[in-house]
Amino acid sequence: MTGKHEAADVEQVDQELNLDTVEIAAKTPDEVQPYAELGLRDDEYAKIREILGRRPTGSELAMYSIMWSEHCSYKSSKVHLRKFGEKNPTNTRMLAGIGENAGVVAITDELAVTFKVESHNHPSYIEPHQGAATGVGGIVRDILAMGARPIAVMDTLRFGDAEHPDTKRVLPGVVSGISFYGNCLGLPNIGGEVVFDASYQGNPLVNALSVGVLPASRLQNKAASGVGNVVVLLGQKTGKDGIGGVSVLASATFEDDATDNRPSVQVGDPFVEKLLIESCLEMYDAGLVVGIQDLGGAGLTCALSETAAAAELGMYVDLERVPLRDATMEPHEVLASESQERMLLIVNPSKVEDVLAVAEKWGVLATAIGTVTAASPEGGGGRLIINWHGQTVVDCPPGSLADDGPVYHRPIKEPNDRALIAADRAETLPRPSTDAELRETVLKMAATPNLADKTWITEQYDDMVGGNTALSMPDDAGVLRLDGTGAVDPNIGPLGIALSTDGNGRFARLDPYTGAQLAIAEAYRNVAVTGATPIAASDCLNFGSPEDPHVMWQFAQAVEGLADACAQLGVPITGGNVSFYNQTGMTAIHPTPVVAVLGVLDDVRRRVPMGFANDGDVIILLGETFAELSGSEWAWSQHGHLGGIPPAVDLAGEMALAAVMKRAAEVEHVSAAHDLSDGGLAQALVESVLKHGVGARVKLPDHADPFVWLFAESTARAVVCLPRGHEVAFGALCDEHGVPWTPLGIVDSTVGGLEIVDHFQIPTGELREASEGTLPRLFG
Amino acid sequence: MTARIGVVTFPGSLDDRDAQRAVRLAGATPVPLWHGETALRGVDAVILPGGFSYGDYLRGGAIARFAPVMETLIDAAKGGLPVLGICNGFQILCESHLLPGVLTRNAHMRFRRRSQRLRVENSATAFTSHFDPGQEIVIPVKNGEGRYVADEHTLDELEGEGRVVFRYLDGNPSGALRDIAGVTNAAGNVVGLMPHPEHAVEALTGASLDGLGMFTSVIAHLGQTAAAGS
Amino acid sequence: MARVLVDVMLKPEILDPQGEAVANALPRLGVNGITSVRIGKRIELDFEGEADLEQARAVADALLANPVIETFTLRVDEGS
Amino acid sequence: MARVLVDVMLKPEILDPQGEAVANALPRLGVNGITSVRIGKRIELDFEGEADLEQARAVADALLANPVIETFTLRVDEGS
Ligand SMILES: Nc1ncnc2c1ncn2[C@@H]1O[C@H](COP(=O)(O)OP(=O)(O)O)[C@@H](O)[C@H]1O
Ligand SMILES: [Mg+2]
Repeated sequence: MTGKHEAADVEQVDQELNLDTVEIAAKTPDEVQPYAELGLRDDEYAKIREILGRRPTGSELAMYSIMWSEHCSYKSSKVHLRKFGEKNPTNTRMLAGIGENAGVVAITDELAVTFKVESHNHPSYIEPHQGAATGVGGIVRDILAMGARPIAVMDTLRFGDAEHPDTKRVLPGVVSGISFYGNCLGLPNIGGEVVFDASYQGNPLVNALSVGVLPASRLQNKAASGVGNVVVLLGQKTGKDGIGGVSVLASATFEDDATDNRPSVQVGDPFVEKLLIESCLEMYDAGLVVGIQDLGGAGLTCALSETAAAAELGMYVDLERVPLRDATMEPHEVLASESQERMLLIVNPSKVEDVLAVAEKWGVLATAIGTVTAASPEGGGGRLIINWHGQTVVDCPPGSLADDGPVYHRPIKEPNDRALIAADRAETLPRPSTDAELRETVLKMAATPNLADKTWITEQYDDMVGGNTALSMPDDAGVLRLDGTGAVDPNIGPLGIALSTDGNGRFARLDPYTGAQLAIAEAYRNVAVTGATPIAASDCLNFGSPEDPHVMWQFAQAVEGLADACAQLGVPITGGNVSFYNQTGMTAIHPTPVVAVLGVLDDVRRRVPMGFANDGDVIILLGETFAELSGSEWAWSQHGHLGGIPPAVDLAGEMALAAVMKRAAEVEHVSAAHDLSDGGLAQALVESVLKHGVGARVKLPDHADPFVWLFAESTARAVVCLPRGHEVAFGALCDEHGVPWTPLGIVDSTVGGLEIVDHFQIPTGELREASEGTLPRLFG
Repeated sequence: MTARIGVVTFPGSLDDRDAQRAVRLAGATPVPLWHGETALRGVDAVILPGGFSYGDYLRGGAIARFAPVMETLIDAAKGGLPVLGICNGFQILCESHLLPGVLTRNAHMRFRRRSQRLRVENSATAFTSHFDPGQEIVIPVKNGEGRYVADEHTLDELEGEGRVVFRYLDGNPSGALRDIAGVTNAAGNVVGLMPHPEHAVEALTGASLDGLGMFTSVIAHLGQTAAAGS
Repeated sequence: MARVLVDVMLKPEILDPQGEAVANALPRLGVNGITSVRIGKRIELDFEGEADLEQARAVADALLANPVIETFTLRVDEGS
Repeated sequence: MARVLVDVMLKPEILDPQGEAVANALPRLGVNGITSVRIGKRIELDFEGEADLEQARAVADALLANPVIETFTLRVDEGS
């Protein structure tokens, strides 16, 4: 130990020599600072000087550069995201909305649910396993910060071409990272998406969702309120993780040695996160915390400034008290570090001892690092003062970091090839004409990486830990029982929630407004077919560079489309995430708005699963089929074609379908249901047969064009199974809600596969081989 | 008096509440036990649940073995207390030498979850008396280090003494030697298995109800020993 | 400060899937001269003062290696 | 036959959860003198004929170590 101490002392002397303090900053106004390298523009740097009335210290410069970055300040997206607030339907369920760590919706008077999607795209490309793992860890802490026990995760993934060698590096790493972190945390993974498209080759998307449940009375707040309250850092020691751009500061201050090669990769430890969850929950229940904030992007910088700003008070921090993994760290590094598994707590002084005791019980580090201080008498909140071994390195208004970042009105330009793209319709492509060709197409489509069975991925996820998973992969939505509800009256089952995430970059590429609406429509439909009532949404908007006016146009359109759809569906956006700069060189990814929809089930026992199971069940198609093939999986996988106009959005139709499904589930008219989306009816039938290996005999209506009926991707449709004898009542229900319905056939195990009467038959084995062979062949 | 069945929570235990729920559904009283305490609170049997105790970074169960609760538990198990180790619990039992062998990384190196058919090879242990000999059951398996390994001599001995309790059917999910899914000690009071019976106890959440038999078996076993003792 | 290095390797008869996976990938890298790859653990134990080999051995024996499948060797790291 | 040994360790600034977990467990084994534990990989590459260090380095670079978070060293095993 002595050796270590000596080393640290030497370091410290070094650091003091180089330490840039407020005092020094005031005396050296002309010091040249690397603000441009840190991503700040001239006017932004000037504004910082104006706020401070002097040049910033190195630590302050680091903090402003991070907090005013696109990622933290939403400077390019802010003006657009306001639409969500403006257009969100009024909703009495919403207990916390956009701007909080995650949105919270009331399920009953006592119980609430919180959920959010977030991206971890860039880290997952650099280091797939750790990048994806820490993506899960980060979103789970957001949920925890709201006072909730996290109860599940989901993952929405986009990779480059399935055959590309780099996809073989990225996909297995991403999947193992999600699997590792979520499984070790004890959170069931209840669904997600995997899509392959060359547009994501150099920039895969890893969007993670977490959902949690809390007694409404336990809702937590991030405000550092109460002058004199103690600021406690809980969790992992702080290391040089993810410091990234801020290392510029070090190299500007020091010689350029030893400081390069700084990892921008964070390494996650789900075991510590599990302990963090348990200790936070114990503290909430004992009423020990006044405020709490997770440490994610921008680490302490973000947590300190946001908690202080939210309370409009000040904060004083002795930064050297932060437990470090690396004694040589400088204050700006401590402030910028993105070390994982940390939370910031605001604690009444009388409760500090109890907080430390709970942390000790779970074996988590807890350290008091500061106090909440009063607001300035002249108003405008307090000061954030950070000391390092007795010297002040930061003295600024916390609101200037957290709230008053730059706001850009980026130029927007509608691409001028829109008419051309719209005219390049897939509806005119050559189609399979014979029955043999139709049969072949069904098989070829079932085997495409996008439609193929995803078990190679999903079997790496624990979907059952916690014992409340009522539906998961490959069902349309994940469904969870809310533990401890509904036990009193045996006629009233426990409550349930349903969640689905969806997005279609091809549709959004063709038309971002419509594409965003189609994303929420699909997620809504996936939730609805389980019998749940959709009540809220969260979104993750993945786009290219906001500096590209065409991308900005896509973004603005997508937000507008999503906000309009939410208003019509009566489902508010409760929170989300924007990820820009998803591109390789000058080429942006397909605009990819991903939407998660949350639904509730009054009795989770009535949830409707996917798949043919019972011989003799009648199969019915809900909704209308049009010759809509542009942007479809058929056009893309069979012709490499992307053009035309995506399928029409029919939100009224989606709502009617949801109403039918909810009622039918309640009275047990339906035994199974599956929404129609990518690959159309053909794919839905294939998946329904493969679920239990029970076959079906399907007869398309006489007037139907079999190709269009099998492969069009018209919206607001689902296939449902009815136990025999329920047809009349169910038909009446559909008529009542104006949902078109078409009897298609029956579930019949003697068929031994899928029979499209008068056209073709495919044995289960052949379907299975097509669907289940693809991913193992590609990834081992 | 209903049976009191302890469920140990280690830091990193994950399926502990699930095991408690299964105990309750089977008709006994679950008693939470804490890794840091040596007291077994007078329980009649103990379950070591699934999860990743202490993160399981070195080898599954290697660190948990040194938890204070294990000191008393190892002695109690040697004295005849029924102990069931599920998944991580099985790993802990092997690392504690209450059961022979060890669980290594799956041969395909991935975490794998699926519904698994098993054959009950020994229905005479404290946890399997409610099954018929040779009965086939379906319960889920989910692990990354579930490949049972022991030397040939030990394996032969286990087979010879009928101490292989569960065997995988329809494909071995991990590459476990001789398709072994679970084993018991010579006395039949300590049983470990990789699959998760506590996740096959409710129609809402499980693919079957086959797991319940393990919990009702031990309750019956405790009833018998109590009757014999009085 | 002194450092003890503990190398933990799987016994030769125990399947090493990780090593096999690497070995199988070698031809794709154009490497053909390697006949076998075995992957074990290298553990660095840093002691406060003098290296205590006996203590290190006890730790390796009880915790770091499982004798059913692994063997270990240890040595003081002269470099440190 | 010749053997090349490759040691792959996490870069010092990278969190090593495995090592931390072991270090935290040591007091329960009655061991108190160890201040830090780091766990990496030890890999044995067996060559048909002569050891080819250049080839071993290429393999380590491509397959054995993840350059984003790990470093490696290699040497010919004199013992073999
Ligand atoms: N990355 C993933 N993680 C978890 N579940 C996934 C993932 N990808 C797909 N799934 C699951 O596989 C099933 C099929 O996915 P998909 O065909 O995309 O569903 P849909 O088209 O109905 O949205 C769904 O249950 C989905 O939740
Ligand atoms: Mg679906």
